[in-house]
Amino acid sequence: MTVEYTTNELMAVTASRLLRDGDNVVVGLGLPQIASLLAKATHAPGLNIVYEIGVINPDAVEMGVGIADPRLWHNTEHFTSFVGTLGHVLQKGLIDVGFLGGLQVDKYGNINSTLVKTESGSRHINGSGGAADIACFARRILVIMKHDKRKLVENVDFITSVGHLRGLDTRRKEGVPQCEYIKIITNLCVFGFDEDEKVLKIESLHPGVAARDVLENTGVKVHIPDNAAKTGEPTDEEIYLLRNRIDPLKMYI
Amino acid sequence: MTVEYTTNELMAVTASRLLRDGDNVVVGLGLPQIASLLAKATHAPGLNIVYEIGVINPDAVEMGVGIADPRLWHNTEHFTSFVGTLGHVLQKGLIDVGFLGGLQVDKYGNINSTLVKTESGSRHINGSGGAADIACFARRILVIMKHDKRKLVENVDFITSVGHLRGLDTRRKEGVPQCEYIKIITNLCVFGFDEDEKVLKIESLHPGVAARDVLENTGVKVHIPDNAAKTGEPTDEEIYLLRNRIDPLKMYI
Amino acid sequence: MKSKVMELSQAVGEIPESNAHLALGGFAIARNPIAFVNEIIRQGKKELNVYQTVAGMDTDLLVGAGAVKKLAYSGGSLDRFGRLERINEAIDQGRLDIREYSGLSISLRFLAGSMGIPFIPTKSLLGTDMLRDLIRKNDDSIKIETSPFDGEKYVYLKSLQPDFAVIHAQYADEKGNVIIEGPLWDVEMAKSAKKLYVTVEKIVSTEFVKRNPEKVAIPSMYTHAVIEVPYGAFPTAVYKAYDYDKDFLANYAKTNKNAGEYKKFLEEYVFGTRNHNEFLEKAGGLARLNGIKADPVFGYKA
Amino acid sequence: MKSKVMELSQAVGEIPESNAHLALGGFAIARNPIAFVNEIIRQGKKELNVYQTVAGMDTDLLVGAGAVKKLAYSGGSLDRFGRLERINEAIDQGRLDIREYSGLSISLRFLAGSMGIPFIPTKSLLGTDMLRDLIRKNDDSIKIETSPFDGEKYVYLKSLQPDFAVIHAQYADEKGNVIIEGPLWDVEMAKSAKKLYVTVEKIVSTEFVKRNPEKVAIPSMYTHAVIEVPYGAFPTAVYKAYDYDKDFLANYAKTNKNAGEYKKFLEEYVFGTRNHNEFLEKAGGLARLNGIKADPVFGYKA
Repeated sequence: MTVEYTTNELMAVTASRLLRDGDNVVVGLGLPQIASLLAKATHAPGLNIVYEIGVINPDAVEMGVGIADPRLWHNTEHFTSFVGTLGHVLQKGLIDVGFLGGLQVDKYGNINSTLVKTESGSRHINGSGGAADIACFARRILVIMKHDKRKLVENVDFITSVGHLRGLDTRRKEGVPQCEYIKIITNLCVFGFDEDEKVLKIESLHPGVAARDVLENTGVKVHIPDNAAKTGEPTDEEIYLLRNRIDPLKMYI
Repeated sequence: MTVEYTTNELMAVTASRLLRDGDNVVVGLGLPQIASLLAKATHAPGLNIVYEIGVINPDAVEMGVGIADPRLWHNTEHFTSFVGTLGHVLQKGLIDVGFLGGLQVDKYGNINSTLVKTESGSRHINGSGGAADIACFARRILVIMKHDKRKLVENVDFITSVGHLRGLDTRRKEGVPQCEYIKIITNLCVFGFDEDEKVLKIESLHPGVAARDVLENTGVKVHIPDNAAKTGEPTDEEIYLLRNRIDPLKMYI
Repeated sequence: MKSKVMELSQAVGEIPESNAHLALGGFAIARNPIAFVNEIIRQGKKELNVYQTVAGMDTDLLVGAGAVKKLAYSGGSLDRFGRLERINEAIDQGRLDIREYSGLSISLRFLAGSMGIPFIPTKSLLGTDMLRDLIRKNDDSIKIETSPFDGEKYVYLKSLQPDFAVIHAQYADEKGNVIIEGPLWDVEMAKSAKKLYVTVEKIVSTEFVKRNPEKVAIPSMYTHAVIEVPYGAFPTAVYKAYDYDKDFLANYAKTNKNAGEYKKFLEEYVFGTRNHNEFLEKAGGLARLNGIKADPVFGYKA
Repeated sequence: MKSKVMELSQAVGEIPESNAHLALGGFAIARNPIAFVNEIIRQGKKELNVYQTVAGMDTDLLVGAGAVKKLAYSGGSLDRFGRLERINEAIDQGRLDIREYSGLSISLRFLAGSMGIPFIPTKSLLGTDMLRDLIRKNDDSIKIETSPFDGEKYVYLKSLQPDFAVIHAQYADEKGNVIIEGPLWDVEMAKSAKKLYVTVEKIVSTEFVKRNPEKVAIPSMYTHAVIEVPYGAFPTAVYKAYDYDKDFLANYAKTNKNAGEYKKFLEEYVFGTRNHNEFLEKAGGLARLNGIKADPVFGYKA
């Protein structure tokens, strides 16, 4: 790596490398989309990208402001309905990777994208959309979020999307289909979940990030060993593609 | 009526007049299709014709050999699936009239299109296709069939399509949705069903047909009052349309 | 043949003054039936029960106007322009009987309704707080059951057939065959209703329909009324017709944060106009609309 | 990118020698996967469990060849050409484990399979002798239950996800996006399978697919293999490509009435040819095929 890169670029690259050729992914706008397009332009040309609104494998030439933005639908392979994407493709188990974001994530990987509790009550934000369903049915879950003490918490205020629920095998016991893994990519590190207890654990620290940075910004107790792995750095090619082909207007990177 | 007409023409006209403008009908090939096209060309221009294979409101210019014949699909308004026609339009209750035929019909209007019993066992014929479903969900059922002692029987050998089941309110008790009526149009007469007991009764005799003709050719005991109504005769216009516009090659009339 | 064409005011007039069950077809900033919703507000309908997969400006307007008693949906937004703050505030203040689903689970309720079946079993919602809340509210759309086939736990979702559904589409013919360009998120919802109202950019001939049977998303038998309202989704986007109006949306997203500002918006744009054309004039008229015209290749303002 | 393109013999080779669960896409005389079925017979697959909404020549051939152990379907025919007498005779003689449904009920089993849900409740089948027979055979796809919502009696139909499904279509790209012209009776079936094989008249570019997104009936993720077999449905019809061959069908409908005649047909046309091109040559080759070419306006031989 010879050029400088931004944290968003690193996050996009990290997510991109977790995608495999032939994967079917459900994405939303922003870094998930950027990561998917980068994977498609590099090691995963056969990636299938699904937008829950009913669009499969478009070739957008402009970034949009959300999945309801027609910019995202250009040159698509297939138009279908919400039931067609989430009720058929996803629910049948054909989605390998689901990207999610959220207001809060807890130590079991449960996600809240609905409301936050305040002293005076609660404040409703956006609601689930397809997020709960993606968390339920996708085989691998990638959460992309800003690292913040108030966002990475012991227990989310509201479970919009089920992660490992209360750890151990509580997810299975609740009747929720099993997933292969959940990973959280923040601006400081990558988290995974402990094999047995299903609680948050560090997978890798981003280059230049100290264990202390993570501990201070995480609202959950997490153990970071001295020999914690380092997140791989972007290659020149990845950065070139991000800046020149995928997000030239730098809307998300 | 000044011109002569065939029995098939009379049957087509009789069925046609039972269709109302705006009705949604599920039809198969032959007289049902002819009757529907005649209704559309006369008093029911807003008739919607559904073929279970997934075709809605085509304008065929040639008769076909079955609903799988592309001749029937020409200039259609909508292509859908078998689930789209029978699972959505029909099952939601949007079909006003279902046309059916069959090997046998019994005194409760149950239809057998699957097998006939013989001395040596049974002989399998065609099976149900969508017929059972049409009988289940359509509001009005029109059965078109040849009048024959062995075809109009006490009890069918096999209930493919439920009529009034065992009469009275047995259909409802079995959980089958209620229909408004079932009528049977043969080459001799029109049958309906008794309001309470739901057994076969004469509605009208075709012109020139004597009560005896019906009694001798019906395998069910049926009362024919002396003042039995007469089936209305075709008009010149109806015959003209049938012969010149609807079935000019006389494939079915 | 009976034409299904209606005037907008007449169509909205068919909705009872109070307590109607109404499903809406907008999704964030795309194909929101804005003209229809504004007319509902003008005609002063009250105590609406609204159903929607992913809400947009349409339902935010209705809730803000105080027309909605109960809302069943899976959330929504104005995409990056902002949030549905009239809805959010009504929820926070307990003024709305809110029933939250995941996007799939409420869509499956529409699907069951469109098929005339009593319910659909799914794993969707299991373990979520949406499910806990629905159960806590004794919502009758939900049962937790064990499938008699695999012995697994499922949510049985009750079929939903709203009295009325409203979508905005590109085209329909007088018979009610609806052509939709682009994604079809709202099709099951549209087909689930007892009466489907479709506002369209243009009423087309059945000949045009027959030239494009693959684009007919809803065949005529589902449609109760077709209403021609050009720019009927403004300021949201109609693929291949016009783009969303980003300035109008950005302004709305500022306005809807504050009850007072929203009220002024409503007075000016909805109560201050007698119909959708006046609404469009107020918004800037032809000059503004020409500025968002879709490029024929891209389907948005390229 | 991994291409899903396969040779026919290789694709059929993936099906186990015995006891495979296979759904077929033909409907009477339209889009029967004849090339695929003939190759199954040539490769000597046995004890097949076949699932189909409305059967055509495809399944009649397979049953006649003694390859089928169990058949779940709703009946079928060769339309006015005749009946599926190989199937009928096998049923009459008790040589086939037959499970008869109505067309809708077996389609709903495919729909549930395509959606990954455990079952679908329906009124379809109630009161019929198909239902009585399925219950008598302890068929595990059927339960009579009372809906917990409306207290009414329903048939719960178990989801069906056959190991393999085979359909014939006009076009697909190498990724497996399938374009179907005309009615789409087989789409839920195709999407229900664990592995979907699509034989097509022509493999097309993804650019072509993107020019016709509304004609994509099955997006690529459902498709396991794409096999180019021009005239792969002969003698049945492929809308906009070629008509059914009425002489061939009329002759088959005579042949299949008699076990001996059918055997001769099989020896000559299936075992006597090594592949589909040889089958087509045997049937009359180019001259015959030119005679059934579809008119571009009508989609059949006008």
